[in-house]
Amino acid sequence: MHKKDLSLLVLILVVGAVVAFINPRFLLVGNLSNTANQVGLFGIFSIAEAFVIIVGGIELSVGSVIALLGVLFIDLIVNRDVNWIAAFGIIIGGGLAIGLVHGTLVTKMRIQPFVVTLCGLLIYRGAARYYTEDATAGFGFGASFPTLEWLTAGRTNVLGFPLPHSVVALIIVTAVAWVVLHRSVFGRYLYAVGKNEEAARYSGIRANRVVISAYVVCGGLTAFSAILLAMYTRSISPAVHGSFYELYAIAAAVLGGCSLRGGEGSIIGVVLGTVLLQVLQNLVNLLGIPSSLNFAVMGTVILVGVLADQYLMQRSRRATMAKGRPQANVAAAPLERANAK
Amino acid sequence: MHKKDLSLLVLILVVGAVVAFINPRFLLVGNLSNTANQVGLFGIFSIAEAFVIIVGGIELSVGSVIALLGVLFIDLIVNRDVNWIAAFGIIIGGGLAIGLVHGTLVTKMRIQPFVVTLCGLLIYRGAARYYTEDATAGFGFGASFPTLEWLTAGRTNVLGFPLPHSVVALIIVTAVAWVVLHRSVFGRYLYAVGKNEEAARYSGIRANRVVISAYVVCGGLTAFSAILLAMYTRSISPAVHGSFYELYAIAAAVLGGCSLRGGEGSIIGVVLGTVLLQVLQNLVNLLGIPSSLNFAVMGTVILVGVLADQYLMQRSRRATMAKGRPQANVAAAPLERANAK
Amino acid sequence: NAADKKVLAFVVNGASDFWKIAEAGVKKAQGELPSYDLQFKYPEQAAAAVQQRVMDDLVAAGAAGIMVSSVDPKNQTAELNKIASQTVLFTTDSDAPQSKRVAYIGSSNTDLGKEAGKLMLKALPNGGKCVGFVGLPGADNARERIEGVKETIKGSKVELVDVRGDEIDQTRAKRNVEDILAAMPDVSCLVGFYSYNTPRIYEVLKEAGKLDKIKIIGFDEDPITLGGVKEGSIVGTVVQQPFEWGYQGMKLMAKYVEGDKSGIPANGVIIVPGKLIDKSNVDDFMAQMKQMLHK
Amino acid sequence: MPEPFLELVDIGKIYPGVVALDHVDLSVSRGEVIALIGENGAGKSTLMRVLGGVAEPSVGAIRVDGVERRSLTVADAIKAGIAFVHQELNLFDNLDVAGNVYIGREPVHGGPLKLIDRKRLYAQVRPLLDRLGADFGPDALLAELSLAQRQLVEIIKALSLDARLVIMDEPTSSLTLTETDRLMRVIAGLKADGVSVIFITHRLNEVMQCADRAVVLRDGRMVGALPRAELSPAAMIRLMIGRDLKSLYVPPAAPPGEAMLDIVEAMTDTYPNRAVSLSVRRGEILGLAGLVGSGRTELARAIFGVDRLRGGAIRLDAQPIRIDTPRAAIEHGIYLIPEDRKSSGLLLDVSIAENISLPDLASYLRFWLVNTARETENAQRQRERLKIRAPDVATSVDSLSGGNQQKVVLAKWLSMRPKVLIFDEPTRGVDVGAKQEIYDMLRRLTDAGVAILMISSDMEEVIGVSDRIAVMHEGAISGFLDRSQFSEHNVLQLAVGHTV
Ligand SMILES: Nc1ncnc2c1ncn2[C@@H]1O[C@H](COP(=O)(O)OP(=O)(O)OP(=O)(O)O)[C@@H](O)[C@H]1O
Ligand SMILES: Nc1ncnc2c1ncn2[C@@H]1O[C@H](COP(=O)(O)OP(=O)(O)OP(=O)(O)O)[C@@H](O)[C@H]1O
Ligand SMILES: [Mg+2]
Ligand SMILES: [Mg+2]
Repeated sequence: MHKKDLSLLVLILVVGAVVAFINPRFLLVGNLSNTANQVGLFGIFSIAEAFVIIVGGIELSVGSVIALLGVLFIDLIVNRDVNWIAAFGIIIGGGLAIGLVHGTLVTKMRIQPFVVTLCGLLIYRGAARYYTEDATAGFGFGASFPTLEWLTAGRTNVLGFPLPHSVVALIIVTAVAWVVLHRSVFGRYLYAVGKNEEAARYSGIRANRVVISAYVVCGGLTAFSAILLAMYTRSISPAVHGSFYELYAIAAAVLGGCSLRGGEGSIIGVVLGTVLLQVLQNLVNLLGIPSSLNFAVMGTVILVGVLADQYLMQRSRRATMAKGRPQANVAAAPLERANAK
Repeated sequence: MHKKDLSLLVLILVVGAVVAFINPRFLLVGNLSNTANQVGLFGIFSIAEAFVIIVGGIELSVGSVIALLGVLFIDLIVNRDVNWIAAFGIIIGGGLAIGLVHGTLVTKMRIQPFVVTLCGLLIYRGAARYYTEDATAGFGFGASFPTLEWLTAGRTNVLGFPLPHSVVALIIVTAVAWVVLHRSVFGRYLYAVGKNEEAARYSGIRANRVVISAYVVCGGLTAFSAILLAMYTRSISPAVHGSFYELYAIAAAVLGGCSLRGGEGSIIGVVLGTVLLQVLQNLVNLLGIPSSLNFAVMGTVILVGVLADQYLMQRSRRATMAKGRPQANVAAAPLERANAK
Repeated sequence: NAADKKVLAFVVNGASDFWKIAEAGVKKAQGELPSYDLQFKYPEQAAAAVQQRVMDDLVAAGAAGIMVSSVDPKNQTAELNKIASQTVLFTTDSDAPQSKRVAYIGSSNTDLGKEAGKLMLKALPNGGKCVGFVGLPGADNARERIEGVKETIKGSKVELVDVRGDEIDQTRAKRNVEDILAAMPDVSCLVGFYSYNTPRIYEVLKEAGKLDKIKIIGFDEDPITLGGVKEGSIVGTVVQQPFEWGYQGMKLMAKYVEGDKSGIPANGVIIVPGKLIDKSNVDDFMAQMKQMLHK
Repeated sequence: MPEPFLELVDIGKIYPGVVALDHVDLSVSRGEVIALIGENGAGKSTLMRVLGGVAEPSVGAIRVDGVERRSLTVADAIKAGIAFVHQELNLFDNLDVAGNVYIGREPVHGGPLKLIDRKRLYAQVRPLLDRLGADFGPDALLAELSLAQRQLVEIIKALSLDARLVIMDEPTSSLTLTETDRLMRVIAGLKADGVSVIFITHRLNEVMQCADRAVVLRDGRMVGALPRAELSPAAMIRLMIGRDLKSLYVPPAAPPGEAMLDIVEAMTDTYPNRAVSLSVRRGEILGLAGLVGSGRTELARAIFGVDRLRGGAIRLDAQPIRIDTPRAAIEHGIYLIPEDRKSSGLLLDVSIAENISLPDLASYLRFWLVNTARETENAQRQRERLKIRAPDVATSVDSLSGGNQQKVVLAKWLSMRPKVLIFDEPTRGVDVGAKQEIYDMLRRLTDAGVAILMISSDMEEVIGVSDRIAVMHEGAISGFLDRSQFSEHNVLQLAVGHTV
């Protein structure tokens, strides 16, 4: 797993080096800061998605949830004069509730996660559009919530680098998620349920609860990123805002080593996957590639990267195999002795 | 499995009856024929998707392939004066080739199907847009290919019902796919590999070949439906044509009883899944529901249907369990005799 | 009883605020046409097939007239004719001149582009590099606007070096502006071709502190665009009058359905000209808008 | 002795960190029945996997009918007439029995579509089912069969091949005496037809019954072969583990106490109108015997909260308790060691240490986080105690031999403090030496006051280890036996529903 993260990092560095070579402006502080900001925004809901994927599910409604909650957030503070801290709480609460519903339908009603969240995708998008009557929700000209804006969309100068606060948020989320997934009991349970739910149940794990928690965590984090995204665009057309973001999230998670069969994946990998996707977006604009080729470039680089990784892995495996023989004999020796007694 | 198809059929009939009750124009021949036409168009690539899902994979590039091949098809016969039969052959060949590439990457290079076909989604869409420079490809006014048009987009009067030829195509595809999947050796292997690839390999099945074939079949069928769709819309904006269709396809397959874990699903179920999705679309328009709620209505009906099905299934299982008593004893009887000797 | 009323439908090409204004026009017309049921339809996707479906279903449901902003007028002709043969068909926003539609009511995107080109020339007397931003670069309205701009600035020292698309994803729209600032330090004007592009340009420049260095030219009447114009940081914006399309169009259609064809000119084309909004008339326009949307 | 038709020459197989096979030679003659025995992890399955074309040998050659090859593929092996019953079942849940038996070799109608000839398919499977006395038809869905029934399907699949050599890797590990007897007769029949059989088992009496020759592996090497004349359990054990074993039964230190776990009129899904009542006393091992499908596993699952009880009650220490999830059972101190380790016992691609700690993670906490050092340490202890053969406890369990995997399942629970332990086929696939260790451990547990319910299909084990035996027949208890009444005959009588 660690190895997989490393090869992703190498891919990112190679792509970055190539772009910097062709257009050195890639390395400008401003550009890096902008790209980092995007990574922050997209990374959080990619991590959210990873929780669900690790536990063997899938969450397709990410984009629609981002649209619905984003619209509601803006509506709350712009039109209903709700204090922004309260609005923040309400939106996160909404995200958690959505996760709870999804998790419950998946576990208690035994509906396939794909179906549950596909319906979510359809329903929340419709709700967002209906709620605003398809109109754009936005802050309007000159509307200003200085603290909120500074907190969510501001940047702080760190050693000359304007560090976007979305990145700070991502770092915190990543750190917590890393500890939870890779060091805590709950994380162990997530992986166990994702790998073999029946065996997990036999080991006394409340598998349903674990699955529901994963969806709840996902919902909460998605809500958080919905707020950040709303504050970034400052205006939301409910029909299109966030659409396809679930694909970004799943792609980042899968690039980061998650398997859609569950039970696999690392948080670092997911973050690196997000970074790769965003660097690729940046590349298209910086190299002046026609925007119609944006997606094609992304697809090609990912495919080539994955292929190269696979190729190198297979080669190195063969190499260690060849070398492994004498070692194996040595390693086996103590065992052999132990049994011969 | 049979039972599942049945409950889907019931759901469709219930929805249809409700719509017809509220707006009797639903039952007009013209409307039914239009809806049937949509079912024909969407059903074919949903069946294509089902092949891949049954073998344990997933195909996300359906929509992009439909855009790319559709653009190429129109370009071939409109701008390059290729005979339409030749163009037909070329496009189907292209679809098969795409399937072959996907299958090979999945099996030989061992890349997750999700990654392969996600890259496909991005690349083919980009290629279609680049090829046309983002311009709409279309037949233009007055361009006319009477035979081709009649064959692909025409309707034949059958007992007073204008039967769209897309439906005829779907019926043929369904019949062949049903025989292949449910009665032939190849179908057996698809289910076996989808359920337990390792065991299939131990049984001497060339699992890689089976998986590749599934992708090839999927590619070919998708190409076919790309042609039908191109002839239906007669114009293709490469940036949006067919987008999200993979979700429709997967949704139809999943509604029809396919499991994304592979090894399950019936062709009849997939077709019924498509019918349900299209009736729902029709419903929104006929009942004058705000179009912003279109998706929401679809999502809600699917969710309610699946929930009801699940609920009834659980109830009936409990009921048969109770009835099962005497049966179980009878079944055990020969054992008793055998052992008593 | 709503079911007995004749249905007139306005079918747009996708959801946007722009159509909200047209919807306001339709609502105003509804007030004056009590014997009709005026419906406003957003297809769930901006795709020809989806729109076609919506119209087929409307015909099936017995609509007496349909006014449509066709997603792809050039190639939808046959389908539009099919609709026209079953009900009264008007086009709006972008015309399908070869179809059997009764009338077109709307503006000419090429003309709008030309207006914007004039703004650019005025803003950059010494010439300069411009970059445009748009949702779908391939869509007809985008192409025509871009063409109009290019036609006007041809031969001058102002050039439009690139137009970046964003698939109507606002996050990417904003991102594109950020990236262009990074990639082209010498850019001197930015053009927002779709209504939401201009506000994103404005925000990025404001955050980067470059509002006074780089000129912004916009289309349409997003509140932030208008605010920017008022503030003086946006040179100007070219607006259409969708309210009139909806209002006049529906009334014309009702008349036509009743048999009164006097409102339709011989070639069937009714152009509602666009308006150029700059600092001088922005206040009036804003007041007008407010009035329209609140009726 | 007939001429050899198949020879393995100097076969070696190396996995990272493990020498699974070390220069093994084996020749198989026509009509010969070879028993392959050895401790867990000795390399028996690996050797057979080489022969079946599933694993590629690192060195050596395979000679079939005089043609020498470096390795075989599955297709080669099938073509050479080698049929394989794998140790871990390899069946398809989504097909029926006939589909499973003939997978890859379906009888077809002619024609390009190769349609399956279903009539012929079922007709071909039926006699095979009868031959082994299976109680299910060819159209039964595999998903509805119990583990033992699946094992029969796996055997039938191999028999259907008309093979020249049938390899059976622990085919009897979850069969009861009756099925085993039938299998022995089938093997005799194969032998008479000139078919060779290689038979892996840890039940030495089966070797005595059918083998012409016993080949013993130890640590990947062949340490000896016993011709039929020299076969005796003692001789085999000596070769396998290099020492003698004492007798199985160890009497309890003190007479059993009062009832600890009471099952009162429990009813399960398959036999909803039959009720089970039994009680397990503190400090005793209650053996639970019965035929395949008699409902023992279902009872265990219901007690443990995996399935719902359809009726009846459970009492622990005379207190009625409600168990609706395994979690609840565990909190009451009732543990279940399931029979199907692959699906319910293990996380296959996870390390030994993480598997062992899974049910008891809470006790490895330090500052809310899992203390991996303690985890490794405890796993290490368990590994030594149960002699789990693996390079280290970070090894993932899917690279372990079947018996060693079973030991990991046991280790999961033995490091906790149970009140009642339910073992479902605890020594399935475990070698004789390690079995002894496990039995000693069971006794130590009961002496410490634990009550043990031991479900077992191994007659020797039931009779040799239990303090008392309950026998199930079609979902109900058909009788109890005290030690004085223990005999194969009595157990069998009760198992088929007669009285003693
Ligand atoms: N895929 C693998 N990767 C690594 N090591 C393996 C693998 N398969 C088997 N081994 C090792 O090879 C050795 C021999 O295993 P094998 O399965 O042949 O034992 P066995 O004699 O069949 O034991 P049992 O009686 O427990 O089934 C064991 O130490 C095992 O850990
Ligand atoms: N997963 C399952 N689904 C449906 N039926 C099952 C399942 N598992 C077992 N059965 C059925 O339940 C009955 C009781 O099986 P159970 O496994 O409890 O018996 P057992 O006494 O443990 O025998 P063994 O494990 O040796 O087969 C059998 O007839 C079997 O067919
Ligand atoms: Mg083995
Ligand atoms: Mg059992």
